[in-house]
Amino acid sequence: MLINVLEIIVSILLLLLAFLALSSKSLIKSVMFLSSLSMLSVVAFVLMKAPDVALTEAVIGSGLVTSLFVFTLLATRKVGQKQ
Amino acid sequence: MKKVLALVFVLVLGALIMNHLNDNNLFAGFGDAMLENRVSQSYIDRDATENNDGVVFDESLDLESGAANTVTAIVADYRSFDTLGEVTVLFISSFGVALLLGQSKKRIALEFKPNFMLKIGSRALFAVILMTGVFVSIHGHLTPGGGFPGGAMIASSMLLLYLADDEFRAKMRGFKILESVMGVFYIILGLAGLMITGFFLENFLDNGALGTLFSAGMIPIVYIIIGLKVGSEISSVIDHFLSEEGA
Amino acid sequence: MANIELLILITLSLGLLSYVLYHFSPRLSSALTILGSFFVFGSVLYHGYIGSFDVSSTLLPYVSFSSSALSIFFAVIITFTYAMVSLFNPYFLKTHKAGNVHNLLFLSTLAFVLGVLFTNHFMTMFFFFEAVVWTSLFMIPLKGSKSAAIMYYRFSAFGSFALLGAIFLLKANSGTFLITESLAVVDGAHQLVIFILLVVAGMAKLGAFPFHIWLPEVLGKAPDHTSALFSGGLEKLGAFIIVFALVRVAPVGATFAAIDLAWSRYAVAILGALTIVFGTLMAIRQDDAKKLLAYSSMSNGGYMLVAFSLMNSISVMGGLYHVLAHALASVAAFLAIAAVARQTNTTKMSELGGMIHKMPITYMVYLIAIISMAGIPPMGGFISKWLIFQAVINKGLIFVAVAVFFGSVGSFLYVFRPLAALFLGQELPQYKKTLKEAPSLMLLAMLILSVLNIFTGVFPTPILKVINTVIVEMGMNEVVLTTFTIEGFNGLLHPGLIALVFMVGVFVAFVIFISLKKSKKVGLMDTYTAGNFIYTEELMHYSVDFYAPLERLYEKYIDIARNVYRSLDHKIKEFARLIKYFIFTYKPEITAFWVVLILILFLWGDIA
Amino acid sequence: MNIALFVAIPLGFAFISILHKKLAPILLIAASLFIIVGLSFVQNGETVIGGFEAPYGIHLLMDSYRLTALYIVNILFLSVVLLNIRKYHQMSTVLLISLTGLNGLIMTGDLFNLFVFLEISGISAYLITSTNKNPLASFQYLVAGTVGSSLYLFGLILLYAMFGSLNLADLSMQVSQLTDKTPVLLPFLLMFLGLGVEVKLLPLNSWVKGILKDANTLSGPMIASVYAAAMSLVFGRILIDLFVFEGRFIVIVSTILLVSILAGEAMAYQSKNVKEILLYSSVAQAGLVVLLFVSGLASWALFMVMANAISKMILFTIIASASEENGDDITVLQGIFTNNKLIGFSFTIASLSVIGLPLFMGFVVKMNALNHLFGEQMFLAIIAILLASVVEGIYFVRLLLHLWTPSETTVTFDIRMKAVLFALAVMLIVFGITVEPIESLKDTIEIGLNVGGTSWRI
Amino acid sequence: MLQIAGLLLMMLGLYGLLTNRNVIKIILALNILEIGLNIFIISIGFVRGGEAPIFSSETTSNALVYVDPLPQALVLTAIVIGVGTTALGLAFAKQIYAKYHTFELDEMGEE
Repeated sequence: MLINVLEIIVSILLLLLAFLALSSKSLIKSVMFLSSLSMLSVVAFVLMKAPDVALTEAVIGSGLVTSLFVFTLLATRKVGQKQ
Repeated sequence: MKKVLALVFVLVLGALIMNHLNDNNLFAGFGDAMLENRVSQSYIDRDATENNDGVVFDESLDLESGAANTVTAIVADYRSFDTLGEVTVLFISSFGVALLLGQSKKRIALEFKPNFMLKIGSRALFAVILMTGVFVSIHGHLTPGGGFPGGAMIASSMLLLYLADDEFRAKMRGFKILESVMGVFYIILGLAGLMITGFFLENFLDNGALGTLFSAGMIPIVYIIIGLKVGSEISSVIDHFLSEEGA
Repeated sequence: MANIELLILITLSLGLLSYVLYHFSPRLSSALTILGSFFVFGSVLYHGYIGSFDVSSTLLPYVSFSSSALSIFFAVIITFTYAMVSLFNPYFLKTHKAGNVHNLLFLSTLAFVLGVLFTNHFMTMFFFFEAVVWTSLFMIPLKGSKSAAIMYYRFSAFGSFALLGAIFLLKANSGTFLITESLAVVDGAHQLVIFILLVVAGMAKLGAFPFHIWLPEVLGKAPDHTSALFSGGLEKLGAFIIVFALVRVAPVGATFAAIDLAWSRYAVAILGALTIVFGTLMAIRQDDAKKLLAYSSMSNGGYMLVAFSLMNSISVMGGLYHVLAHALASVAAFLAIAAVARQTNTTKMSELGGMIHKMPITYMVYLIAIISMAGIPPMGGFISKWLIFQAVINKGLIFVAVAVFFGSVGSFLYVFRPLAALFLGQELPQYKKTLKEAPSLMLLAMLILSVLNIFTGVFPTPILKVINTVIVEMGMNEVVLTTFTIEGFNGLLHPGLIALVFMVGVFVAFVIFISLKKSKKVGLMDTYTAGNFIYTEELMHYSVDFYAPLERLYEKYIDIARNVYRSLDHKIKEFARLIKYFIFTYKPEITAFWVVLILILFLWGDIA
Repeated sequence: MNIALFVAIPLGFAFISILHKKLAPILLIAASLFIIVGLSFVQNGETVIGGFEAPYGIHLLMDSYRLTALYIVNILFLSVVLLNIRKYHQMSTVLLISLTGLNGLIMTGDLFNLFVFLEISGISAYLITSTNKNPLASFQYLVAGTVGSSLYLFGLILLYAMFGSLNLADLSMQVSQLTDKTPVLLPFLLMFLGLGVEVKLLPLNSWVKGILKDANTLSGPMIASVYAAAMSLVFGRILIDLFVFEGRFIVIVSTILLVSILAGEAMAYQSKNVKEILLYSSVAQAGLVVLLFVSGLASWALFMVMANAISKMILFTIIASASEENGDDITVLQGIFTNNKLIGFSFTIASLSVIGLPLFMGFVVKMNALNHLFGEQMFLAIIAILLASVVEGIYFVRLLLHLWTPSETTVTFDIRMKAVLFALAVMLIVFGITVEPIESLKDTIEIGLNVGGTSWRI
Repeated sequence: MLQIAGLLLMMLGLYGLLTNRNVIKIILALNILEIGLNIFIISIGFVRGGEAPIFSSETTSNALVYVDPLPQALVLTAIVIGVGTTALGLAFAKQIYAKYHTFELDEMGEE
C-alpha cells in the first residue's frame, strides 16, 4: 500500500518535472529539472526492482548527461560574452 | 494556443495508446507480467541451453551463465553481442564528439578559482571514486552496476579533477590507447570464443560457484574491459565539451 | 535484304558508321545516310511486294519478328518518308549543332521503327517504341529548342506508359505477350480498359485532340526537314497503334443501336471529329508555315481516327489510304517549306513572299501537296477523303460528317495562305539577289513526292489492291475494285476520269489566263491608301491577319486544351510546393507531428 | 567462414584505427575488401553468437536474400570509399563503424540487436553527414533518427510484452499463429513509422532535404545509395517476415506509400535544382520499393533496390562532384557532359534505368514487378508506378537535355571516378540485357525465403 | 501507475519536440522521451511482489518470483545509447551555436 502511494507520488512528480523542464524559459533551469527528473526516474526504477538500471541511470543518465548539458551551456555562454 | 493544442494532441494520443493496451488481451497489465511465457524465465533458471534443476545461491556450480546478477548474465553473456554494439555506440559518439568539436585547443576556464583545500580534497575524492568505479565494474556479476556505471564513475572522477583544477588537462593520448586496446580486447575475447568453442563471444572460461567473486567466467573480464573503455571514452567526451575554440 | 533482324542491325551499324565518319567527312557521312535509307526502303518495298520477308531472328536475344500485310504497308510508307527526307540531310547538317549526332539518330530511329512494325511480341514492341521516342527526342533540340523536346516527351511518355499498361492487361488476360494471340482473346472485365489505353497510346503518338499540344511545338521547332520526318513518318506509328485498338480489338461495350456502332468507337470518332475541327481552326490562324502544316497534320490525323473507328471495309481502306496520301502530301509540303527556310532562314509567312519567281519548282511541289492535303482531285488526298466521306455518310454520323466536311472546307482556307504568302505576291527586296532554287537532290526528292501525289490521285487501284490484302488480313470483306473504279456505298468512283476532267478544267483556265490581258506589275511600295504612302511593308502583306474576321469568332477559345495542361502542370507544382512547405523545412517538429497524427488516426478507430 | 566476422573485423579495425591516422584508411579498405572476399565463402544458415540458441541468444542469419543485400551494400560502400578516401580520410573510423552497423543490420535475426545496429549505423550516418558543414541539417537528421528508433524500440517492447521474445523468427511464428491479429497492429505501426524515418517515407523524411541538398561526394552517395539500400532491404525483410497487414493498418500504410511516390515525383518535377530533383526522386523510389515489399514481391523489390542504389550512386556522385565549384542549379550545370562523354554516358544510363527504360536494369525490374502486380490485380500500385514513370521520365529528360546541351561550363572529373562510375553503369546494362543471372538469383532468393520460413521459424 | 507515467512522459517528450524551437530544448525533449520509454520498458517486466533479479544471500533460489530481467538489460543498453546520441546532439548544438550564435531555430536564417 505504501508502495502504491509512493508510486503515485513519483509518477506525478515525474510528469510535473517533465512539464517544468519543457516549459521553463531558462535553459539552465530546464537542464536542472531534467536532472531531477532523471534522479526521480531512478526512484521509479528502484520501485520496479531494477537496481542495475537505477544505478546506471543515476550515474550516466543523471550525472553525465546533466554535466554535458551544463558544459555546453557554459561554453556557449562564454562565447556569447565575448561578443 | 499552439502549445495547448499540442498538449491536447499528445495527451489524447497517450489516452488512446493506454486504451488500446488495456483492450489488448495479450498485453499484461502493470505488475502482472507473466514470466513463464517469456524467454527471461529461462535466463533466471539458467536453462536456455539445457535443462537445469535449479539455481541456488552460493551452491550451483558451472551454470550456463555464472553471474548471480541475472541482468548482468543477460547483458554480458546471453546478449553479449548487444553489449558489444552498445560499446560501439559509445565509442563512435565519443569519436564523433572529438571529430565535431575538433582536437582543441583550449579548455574552458571556470569562473571560480579553486583553493588549495579543494584541490587536495578532490584529489582524495578522485581516488575514492576511481576505486568505487573499478569495484562496481568488477563486481558487476554479483551486485547491481557493472561496466557502464563503473566506467562512468571512473570518468566522473576525472571530471572532478577537471572541476577542481583550472589548468587540468587529461592525457588524451593515453585515453585513446586505453580505449582502443580495450575495444580490441573485447573483439579478441569474442574471437577467442570463436576459436575455442565455435561461437563468437561464447564464454570459454569456467563459471565457478554462483555468487563468488571469481565466478561467471568471462563476465568480470568483460566488465573490466567495458569499465575502462567507457571510462576513457566518457572522459574524452568530457574533455571535448570542456574545451573551446580559439586562442 | 530479306531478314528483318539483319536489316535493323545493318541500319543501326550504318548509323554508327556515319557518326564516326562525320569527323572525317560530313559529306561522306550524309551520303551513307542517304544510301542507308534508300537501301532500307528498297528492301522493304521489294520483299514486301514479293512477300519474302525472313522473320527468323538469330542474333538478337529475346526478339522475334513476324510480317503482316499491315506492317509491310506501314513500313513502306515510313521508310519511303525516311528515304525522301534523307536527301535533304546534307543541306541541313551545317545548321545543326551536331551533325554527326543527327545522322546517328536518323538511322537509329529508322531501325527502331522497323522493329516496332515487324515485331510479334508486345514487350519488344514497347522496347522499340521507347527507343524511337528517345532517339527521335534528341533530334528535336538540334535546332536549339529544349522545351519542344520536353513537350514531345511528356506526351510520348504518357502514350508509351499507357501502351505498357495495355500490354500488361493483355498479358494478364491472355497469358501471352504475343501480339496476335493476345489481341485475339481480349474479353472480360478489362476489355474496355485495354481499348481505352491502346487508343490513348495511339492518340498521344498521333497528336489527336486532347493530346495534340506537342504537335505544333515539335513540328514548328524541330529542324526544318526533321519536321517532315515527324509528320510523315513517326506520327504514323500512332496510326499503327490506333489500328490495333480500333480494328483488331473486337468491339467493346454497349452498342449505340441507332447507328450500329459501339459507344466506345463512337467516342473515338467524336474525338477524331474534334481533332479535325480543332486542327483546322488552329491552322487557319498560324503565321508560321510549319506550325500551320503541323495543325493540318493534326486535323488529318483526325480523319484517320474517324476512319478507323467506323470499322467497315470502306472506311478502313480510306483510313489506310489516307495514311499514305497524307504522308506523301505532308512530307512534300514540309520539305518544300524546308527548302524555302533553308534559303531564307525563316518560316514566318509575314516575312516571306514572291518565292515563285526564284523557286518555281518548289512552288509547284507545294501546290500539288496542298491540293492533296485539302482533298481536291486529282490528288491522293481526294481518294482517301472520298472513301471516308462515303463511310461516314453511310453510317449517318451527323456531327462527324459535319466535322469532316468542315475540315475539308477549312483546309482550303489554310493551305491557300502559305501558298499566297510564301510563293505568290510581291517579291521581297531582301531576298531578291541571294535567292536561288533549291539544290538538285532536294528537288529530286520533292519531284518524286509530287509525282506520287498525282499518281495516287489518278491511278489508285494498284495501291488499293494492296490495302485490300491488308483489310482481308484483318478479317473484313474486301472492297470491290476494278482497274479504274472503286465501289463505294453510293456508287462508283473513277479517279482517272475525274483527273481527266480536272486536267481539262485546268487547261481551259490556263488558256483563259494566257489569252486575257496581262496585269500590270507594280512595285511593293507603289501603293497609296487614302492618298498617303504606306511606309510599313508588313501592313501590305497578304498574310498578316488574313482571316482576321474569322479568327475573331473563336480566338477566345483556342487555348482551351493548352490551358488545361498548363493548369494541370501548375496544380502538380502547387501540390509539390505545398508538400515541400509543410514537410521539407528545417523544422524538427514535423516528424514528431506526423508520428503523433498518424498514431492518433490509427488508434481513433478503437473508440469510434 | 563465420559471418560474425563481418561485424567483428570492421569493428576491431575501427578500434585500432583511432591509434594511427595514416593507418586508418588502409584498415578501412582492408576491412571492406575482406568482407567482399569473405562473402564468397559464406554458407547459408544461422550463426549463433555467444553459444545460446534462438530465441535465447542472438544469432546472425544468412540466406540468398541477405547475401545479395550484403553484396550490394558492401560493393557500393567500397566504391564510395575508394572515390573519397583521400579527401575524407579523417572519416575512416566512422566509415568502419558504419560498415559494421550496416552489415550487422542486414544479418541480425534479433529485433533488439537490430535496434542496436540501427543506432550504430544511424550515429555514423549523422557523422558522415557532418562533412556537409551544415550542422543544422545533421542535427535535424539526428533528431528524426532518434525519434524513429525510439518508436521502433517502443513497438519492439510492446511485441516483447505480448510474446515474450525478441527473436524475429520466433515472433513471426507466434504472430502467424494468432487468430485475431489486431493486438499486434499497433507495435507494427510503431515499427513501420520508426523504420519509415530511415527509409525516407514521406511525412517522416523532413531530414532528407537538408542532408542531400548540401551533399558532397561522400555523404551524397553514402546516404542516398548505400544507406538507402541497406535500410530498405532490412525494412523489407521485416515487412515480409514479421508484419501482417490488416484493417486500418493497410489503409495507413498504403496512403503513406502512395503519397510518398506521387508527392515525391511531383516535388522532383517541380524542382529546379539538380540535387533537389535527385533527392525527391529518391523519396519516391523509396516509396516504390516499400510498396513492392508490401505487395509481397520481395525478390523484385531487392533488385529494384539494387538498380536504384547503383543509379543513385552514379547520379549523386556526379552531381556532387560537379556542383562542388559551381553550385547545383540546373542552368549552372548546363553542358557539363560536353567534354565528359564518359561521365555523361554513365549519368544517362543511370537515369534511364531509374525511369525504367528497356536495356537497363530498372526496366527488367519494373516490368517483372508490373507483371506480377497485374497478375494480382493491384491496380492502385500499378497506376502509381506507371504515373511515377511518366513523371520521372519528364524531369530526367529535362535534366539530360540541359546537361548535354553544349556550353562553356568546364568541369573536370577525377579519372578514378570516371572508371568506377562507368563500371557501375556497365553493370546496369549487363543486368538489363542478360536476365538469366537475375532470374536464377531470384529463384534461389525465393527458395531461401521459403526454406528460411520453415527452417528457422523453430 | 508508473507504466502510465512512463507512457505520459514519452508523450510529454513528443510534446516538447512539437513545441520547442530551441536546439537544447529539443535534445532535452528527446531525453525526456527516452526516460519515459525506459520507465515504460521496465514496467513491462515488473511483477508485483517480485524480487530484483539478483541472486544473493537473501534471494537464493530461482524458485522465487523475480521481475523480468530482460527489459532491464535492454534498458541498460538503451540508456547508454541515449547518452551517445545526446552527446552527439550536444556536439552538433555547439557547432550550430558556433555558426549561428544562437540556439533558437527561428533566429537562424533559413534557406
